[in-house]
Amino acid sequence: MTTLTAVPASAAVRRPRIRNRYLRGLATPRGVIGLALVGLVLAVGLAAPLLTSYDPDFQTADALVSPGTGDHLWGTDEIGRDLLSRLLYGIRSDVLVVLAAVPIAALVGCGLALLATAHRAADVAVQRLFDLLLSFPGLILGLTVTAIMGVGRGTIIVVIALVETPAFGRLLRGAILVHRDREYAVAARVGGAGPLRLLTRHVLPNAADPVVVHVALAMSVAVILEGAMSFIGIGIRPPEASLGSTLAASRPYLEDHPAYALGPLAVITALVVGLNLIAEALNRGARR
Amino acid sequence: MSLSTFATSRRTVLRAAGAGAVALGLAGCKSAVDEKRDQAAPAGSGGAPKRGGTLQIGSISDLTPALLFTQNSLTALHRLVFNTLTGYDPKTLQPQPQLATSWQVAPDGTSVTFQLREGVKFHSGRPFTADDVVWAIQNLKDPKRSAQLRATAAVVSDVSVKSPTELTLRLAHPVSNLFDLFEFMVIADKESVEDAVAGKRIVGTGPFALKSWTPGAGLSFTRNPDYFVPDRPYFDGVEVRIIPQADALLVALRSKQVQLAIGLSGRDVQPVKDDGQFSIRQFDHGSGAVYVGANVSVKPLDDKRVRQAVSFAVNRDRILQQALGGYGLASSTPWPKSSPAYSDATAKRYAYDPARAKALLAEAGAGELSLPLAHLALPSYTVAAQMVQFDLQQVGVKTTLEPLDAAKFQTQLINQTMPALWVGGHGFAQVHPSTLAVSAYPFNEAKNTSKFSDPQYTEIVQKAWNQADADSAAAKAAYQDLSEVLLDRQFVIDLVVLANLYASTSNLQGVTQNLYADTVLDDAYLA
Amino acid sequence: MTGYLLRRLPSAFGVLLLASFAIFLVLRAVPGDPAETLAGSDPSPAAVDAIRHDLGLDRPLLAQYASWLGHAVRGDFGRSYLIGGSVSDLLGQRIGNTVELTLGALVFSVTLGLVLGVLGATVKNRFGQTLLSAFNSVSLVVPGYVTGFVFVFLFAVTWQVLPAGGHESILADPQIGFQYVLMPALVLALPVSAILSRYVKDGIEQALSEDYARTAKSLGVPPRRLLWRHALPNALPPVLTALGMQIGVLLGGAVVIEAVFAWPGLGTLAEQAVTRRDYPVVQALLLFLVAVFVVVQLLTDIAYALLDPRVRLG
Amino acid sequence: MTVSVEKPVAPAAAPTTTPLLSVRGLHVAFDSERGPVHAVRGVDFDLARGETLAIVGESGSGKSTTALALNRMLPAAGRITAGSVLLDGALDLVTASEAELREVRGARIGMVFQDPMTSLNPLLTVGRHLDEAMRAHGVDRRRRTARAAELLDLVGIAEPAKRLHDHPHQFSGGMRQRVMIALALANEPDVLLADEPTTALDPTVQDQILTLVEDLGRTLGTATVLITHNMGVVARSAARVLVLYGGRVVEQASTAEALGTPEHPYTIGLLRAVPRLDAPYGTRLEGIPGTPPDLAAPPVGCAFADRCPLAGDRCRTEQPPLRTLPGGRTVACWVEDAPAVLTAAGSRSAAAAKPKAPLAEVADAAPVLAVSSLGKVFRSRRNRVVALDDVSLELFRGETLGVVGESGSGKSTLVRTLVGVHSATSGRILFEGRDITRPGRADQRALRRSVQMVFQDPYASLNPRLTVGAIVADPLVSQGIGTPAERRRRVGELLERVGLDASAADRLPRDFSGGQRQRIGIARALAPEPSVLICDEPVSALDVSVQAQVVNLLADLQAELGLSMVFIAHDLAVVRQVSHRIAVMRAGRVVETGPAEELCAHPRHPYTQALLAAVPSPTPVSARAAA
Repeated sequence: MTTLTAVPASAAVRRPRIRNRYLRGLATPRGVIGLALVGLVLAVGLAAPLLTSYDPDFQTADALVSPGTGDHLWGTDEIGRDLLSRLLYGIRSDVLVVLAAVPIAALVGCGLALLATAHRAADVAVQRLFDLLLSFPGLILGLTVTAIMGVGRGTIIVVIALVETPAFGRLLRGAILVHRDREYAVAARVGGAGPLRLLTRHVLPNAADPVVVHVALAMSVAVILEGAMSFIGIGIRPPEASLGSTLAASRPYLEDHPAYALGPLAVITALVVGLNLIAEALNRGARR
Repeated sequence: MSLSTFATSRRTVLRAAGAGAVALGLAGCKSAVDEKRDQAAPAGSGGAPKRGGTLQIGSISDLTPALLFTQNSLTALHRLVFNTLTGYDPKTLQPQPQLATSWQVAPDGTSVTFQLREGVKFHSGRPFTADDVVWAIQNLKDPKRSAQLRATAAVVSDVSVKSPTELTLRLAHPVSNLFDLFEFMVIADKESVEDAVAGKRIVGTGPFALKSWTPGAGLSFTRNPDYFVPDRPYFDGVEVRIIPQADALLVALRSKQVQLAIGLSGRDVQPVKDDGQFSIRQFDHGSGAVYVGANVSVKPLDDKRVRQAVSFAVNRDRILQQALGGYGLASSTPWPKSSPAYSDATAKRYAYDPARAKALLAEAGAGELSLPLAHLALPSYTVAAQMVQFDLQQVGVKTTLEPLDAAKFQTQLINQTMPALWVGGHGFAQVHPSTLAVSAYPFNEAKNTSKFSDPQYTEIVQKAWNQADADSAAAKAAYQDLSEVLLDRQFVIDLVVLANLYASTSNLQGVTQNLYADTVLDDAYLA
Repeated sequence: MTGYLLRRLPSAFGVLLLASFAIFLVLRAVPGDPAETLAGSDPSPAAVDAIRHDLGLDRPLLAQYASWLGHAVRGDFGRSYLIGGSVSDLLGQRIGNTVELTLGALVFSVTLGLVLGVLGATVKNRFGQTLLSAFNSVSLVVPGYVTGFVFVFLFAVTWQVLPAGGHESILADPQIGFQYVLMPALVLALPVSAILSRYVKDGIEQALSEDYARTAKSLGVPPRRLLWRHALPNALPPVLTALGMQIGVLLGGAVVIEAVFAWPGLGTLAEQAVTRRDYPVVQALLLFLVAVFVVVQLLTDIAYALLDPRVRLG
Repeated sequence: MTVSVEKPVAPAAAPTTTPLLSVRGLHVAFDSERGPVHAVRGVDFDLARGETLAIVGESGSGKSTTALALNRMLPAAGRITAGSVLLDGALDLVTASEAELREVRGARIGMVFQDPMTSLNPLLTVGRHLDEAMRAHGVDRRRRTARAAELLDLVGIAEPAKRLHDHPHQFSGGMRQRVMIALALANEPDVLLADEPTTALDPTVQDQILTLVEDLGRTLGTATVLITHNMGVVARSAARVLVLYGGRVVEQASTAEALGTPEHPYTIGLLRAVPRLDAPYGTRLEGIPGTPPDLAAPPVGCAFADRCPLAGDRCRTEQPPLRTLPGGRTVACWVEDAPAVLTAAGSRSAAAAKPKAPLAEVADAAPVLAVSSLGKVFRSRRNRVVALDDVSLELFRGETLGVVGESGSGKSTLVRTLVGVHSATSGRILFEGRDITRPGRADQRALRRSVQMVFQDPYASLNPRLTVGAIVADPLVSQGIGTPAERRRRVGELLERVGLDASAADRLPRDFSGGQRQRIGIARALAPEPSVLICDEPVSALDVSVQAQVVNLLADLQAELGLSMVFIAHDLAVVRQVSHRIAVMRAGRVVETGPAEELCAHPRHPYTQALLAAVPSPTPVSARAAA
């Protein structure tokens, strides 16, 4: 072994400051702007009771007050409820829906993907199930589920979960199939790794990237879907405020009371743009 | 193309130039916008009624042929295509001749004889005869037709046709709302009636013949040249465009794509209320009322004091202003002002009084309540339900809203499975008061959603219904009793009597509606 | 190619059959009874029973399914409970309208997507890039009903150059029909065009970074030709896949856009049929959507094969 | 022909013509996250008409970048920071407009790239490609059609008229490279830039392509710049060589001089690292220790200083200029008599090398691994591929069995079947007498412990998410060997054993170079103390200097640990270097087996003979003729 002196790992290869690749992706301008937008929305949603003294459901005789006049900072809606409160509390209800639905979709979708990659027969069944779910446009699915379950948060969560489950499932299934045949996975098998260890230690950590990226995208889809469902009258159960239902209710007053619509529109835009930026940042981080 | 159209389109193009319409390639082309306007505008101008032109109507709801013989949601069909035997004068509620030229009611109220108009033809060319009336009555008795006035039609026990223009109906017992039936019962061409309920062909005797129906898109009518009223109608044709979204309908009106919008609520018409180009007609003989129903089998709603407390707790005026844009009548009785049963005193019986409501609740021993409140998942009902919820909360009654779609709402209504409280709408208060109690489901004395039954109520309803002369003092006293019992029991808590709104361009003249809110265009024209 | 298609067909039919059963069962799980809906506001149990019997709803579930399927394979989807006419006729007409709208939107979204995508891949200055990405974000995010409202307000109410809503068949009168379809199709197309443009941009950038693009450049192929003849065709297959997925989005979006523009299409029909339990219509409608999905997937595969000789000649 | 760089004096030795291409002071930098990477740092050379110049260097030497910079074909992140490239002494391609460049590209300078699989547009037919090439330079349609077929014929494609309508995927790799050449020559350019034109090809095909390039160059009078890392290719095809290292020219000479009497320590080292079929059997390869410099932070002094056995202080602080030696060759080195000093050192290390254990010692034992009539068929929905057909082999204790074959010969399928990644369709595998064709649980466990594998791709075979320590320990964890502490210690030992620092355990694979990664892969394979090591093309992705290190490491490990080894490669010279016996595979079958030296010296099967003939030797042609 005389010719082989220990070779130091090339000193010139500088190590990046942030080790986790997702965090590294988020630390780019894109990621920071995305996080800031989403963070801001979340923060005002969480701080709602501090930012407004009105109960979002409290009604007064002063309907459709314009912003800045009277006691209401952002005006009131058609039955005299404070629009700022409804906006801030609306964020809460949207966030609740998104935070419930997306993880459910991710878990179920990934679970089905694991099942599909484990067994050929299961694969066929799962694939057909995904096909079936994907073949219904989200809103039609929404109408049908609402007919069964009635209007309410649970329904929206189920609809979003149904829409997003096949997306997660397909992504993970595809990624697992690719990574399972990569040379490092073969190496792990030769090294004696059983199916479980192969999956958890080697394949999944590498196959998870598209799923992680899609979490952010799915959240933005969820926000948009909540709005669309509210538009056709199958949104959050009244009187609770949600961004979508406020936006839908504002339609007759777009002209005379633009602030009514502007609030939820701005927040939805901020959320969706922010989440898309985060997804892009994560994607770039993962690809590196 | 006439000279004036050319001028219009040129003006449009000039206006549009800044809007980039030229870039869209529209300049100089045929314009869909102008086309509609041209059709609508008969040549010339002046004060007298003008012949010709096509009226563009926008309607929220479409035709449901299976429900042709009920009070249909498409109100712009029945009085265009069909006629009835008689039609009420909305102010006096006195029947006026239509297909029947005169009639005699037997003094005991158990039979009525009609003389029918001669020379009336269906759009198909077949002459209208007494047999058509016989058939129409039989048709309404058929449970499959689900006619709201089936109970009244069923009272007709026997029909004898004396000649093609004369017939006599015999009744099982006197009914005060007999002429409601004749206002309601459209005379359809019996030969094509199966086609009619299948939506293929609808034939009547009315001022306009239905040319085509495209489900979801619209209906097209042409003038009936043989209409029995001379020189009527004025319009050459009517186009009904189905626009299910209220704001889309309003935009269609504002862009003058339609001259008449049907089905808008008071909330919806706010943007054009003060615009001189448009006018809003309010028909206060009503299209029904918004009410809170109470399921008396749910404790503590079995105690009428609790129900009365609910009634006192709700601020009817605020609902009228905020949920209905101020169009309608805040009232604790179901009656519109035109009804013989209406009185100011009863209408104002339950003035907004939260303190009284609390007192009543305390008296009934009902502490903090928490009840479900169902409602139709339609925008105006949702708003009304939220307001009811808020008002109830102020007197310590917490409610959870349960929005239901139309089918589920109907199922629960019929099967008496409504929760403790619900917000809904009912009709049939605009005609004879007894019709309400026998034909409007929430009030039905035999079986209603509230699961309310009371021998006294049954007796009062029967007494009101069995009046031979609807205008007699005895009848009026019976209506008063009916109001009182309803106000006392409060299983149906009326909030607001709705006004029917027609939003139109201000040059549309002569549009009316009958008591079932069917559009009447016999005398309508565009000035 | 033909063999490939023949192999795909059984699984396509399988999905359809599975879907038909699932749809049938799920609908029966929905609370609410069409007979009661039809019974009007003063129904007697007799009336409800009569209607129920008339509609055949009192028969066992499986028998109902079997007879429905038996008729469906012959193209007879029954009669609408509410509208009365044959579901096939009704749907045929509505499908025509929605297809008109969707195709219009498809044309817009593909055109816009291509133009914006190519611009995105070729415009290199910072301002242009920012402008493009801002436009894309806004198109992607702002809900169709808001864009729709703004468009209607500007073009129909303020300037009165386009009709606010409604539908005239583009086949009957292309010039007028086009004006009706213009706004709804554009509104429907915007978010989809934003997505497509991203795929086009990425695809072109990817293709331009491939070795074969380098080869073409080394041969002196001018940049314009490099872009259109060499890079773009290679960028298209993923765009096509995305487009296939977006067809569903377009159909779904149509539900909302049709409402905004009073467009008598499937969306409004779906809403009405579901809320009023018009089973034959809902069943046929949902089955149609599955069929669209299956066909679009097949078409995507075929187009893929046409675009890519490796698949075609494999 | 003389190239003098320090003082750009008038070309004294070749005054008759201006050079076709004259490159002066070329600097190229790439933008990266870590700042600019100086890939080319002052390259000068001239190219005369009709001349073949080879640019040689290992990965990262800047040879491909130089080629791409000549007609400004650099990718977006790259830019020329200084220098000039004069075409015909007139047009400076560095400052030329895009329009001027387009006129040059394809018409004056044609290019052939390394990977024929990706360099052709998959959507265009071959005819369309040729058409595009000529269309770009204004050839009219009729002539284009006629000439396209001529060109295919010229590069030796049968039935050219018919094949014009075929798409690239319908051609084999070699055929595609012919198409590439046809494309490059379509407009009869004066210069052909061939960037590793044969690297991705099998030896026999490589041979054909090189012959084609030579012939065409001769007949068309095209000057060729041949970029390659393969000294053998240089020897057979180029008249003159430019050796690049760290983005700089370190030596420039005629092929005969550069390969016969190299002057620069790097050139010397490179040549010593190349395995040769004509070297005496059992000679040890000499690698160059260390790794190439990081060009994001280029060394101040000589780029090779860190790896140079002769480097002095001056080498590390000052860049050596190109010195012109007698005969016109130039070298950039401070050490004047490098060859002499190095020869002394080289002989010392050669003497230190242990001779390979003779085969006879081990042959009498029963085979560790025996394969009989092994068959493997892959079935997809559309077709059925026979990957292995009746393969029978034996591996004895302590022996290295080399398996050679070109792509598609089934050698990778063979090893993957041996380690149980694929299951055999037919036949039997015996390990220490036990049938493990369809192993049970216990057999599987034993097999995992005793048979380990080293993979080809040092980048793909290491899990990018795990630290090196976790990767090496993975088989131990999987097989439940040792406690965490023991495993940690063992990982340290293993890393040092393969020539890495124990501290490497905490880093991620991406921190390491290809050679270092391959060492990590070997450490992982050694972790469970296997008795059999299967190496699937372990060095084919590595540079020559690194390849020698890894080959030596494997040979040493084999000898010291008494491993039985299967060594797979497509390079016969490398296989001969490490193997006791060699099996030659072709199309799923073993066509010949035999003791390594004998098989190379006296091949029986025609395929083996062809394979041997195709291996380019790094000995200058003149020297070969003399030998």
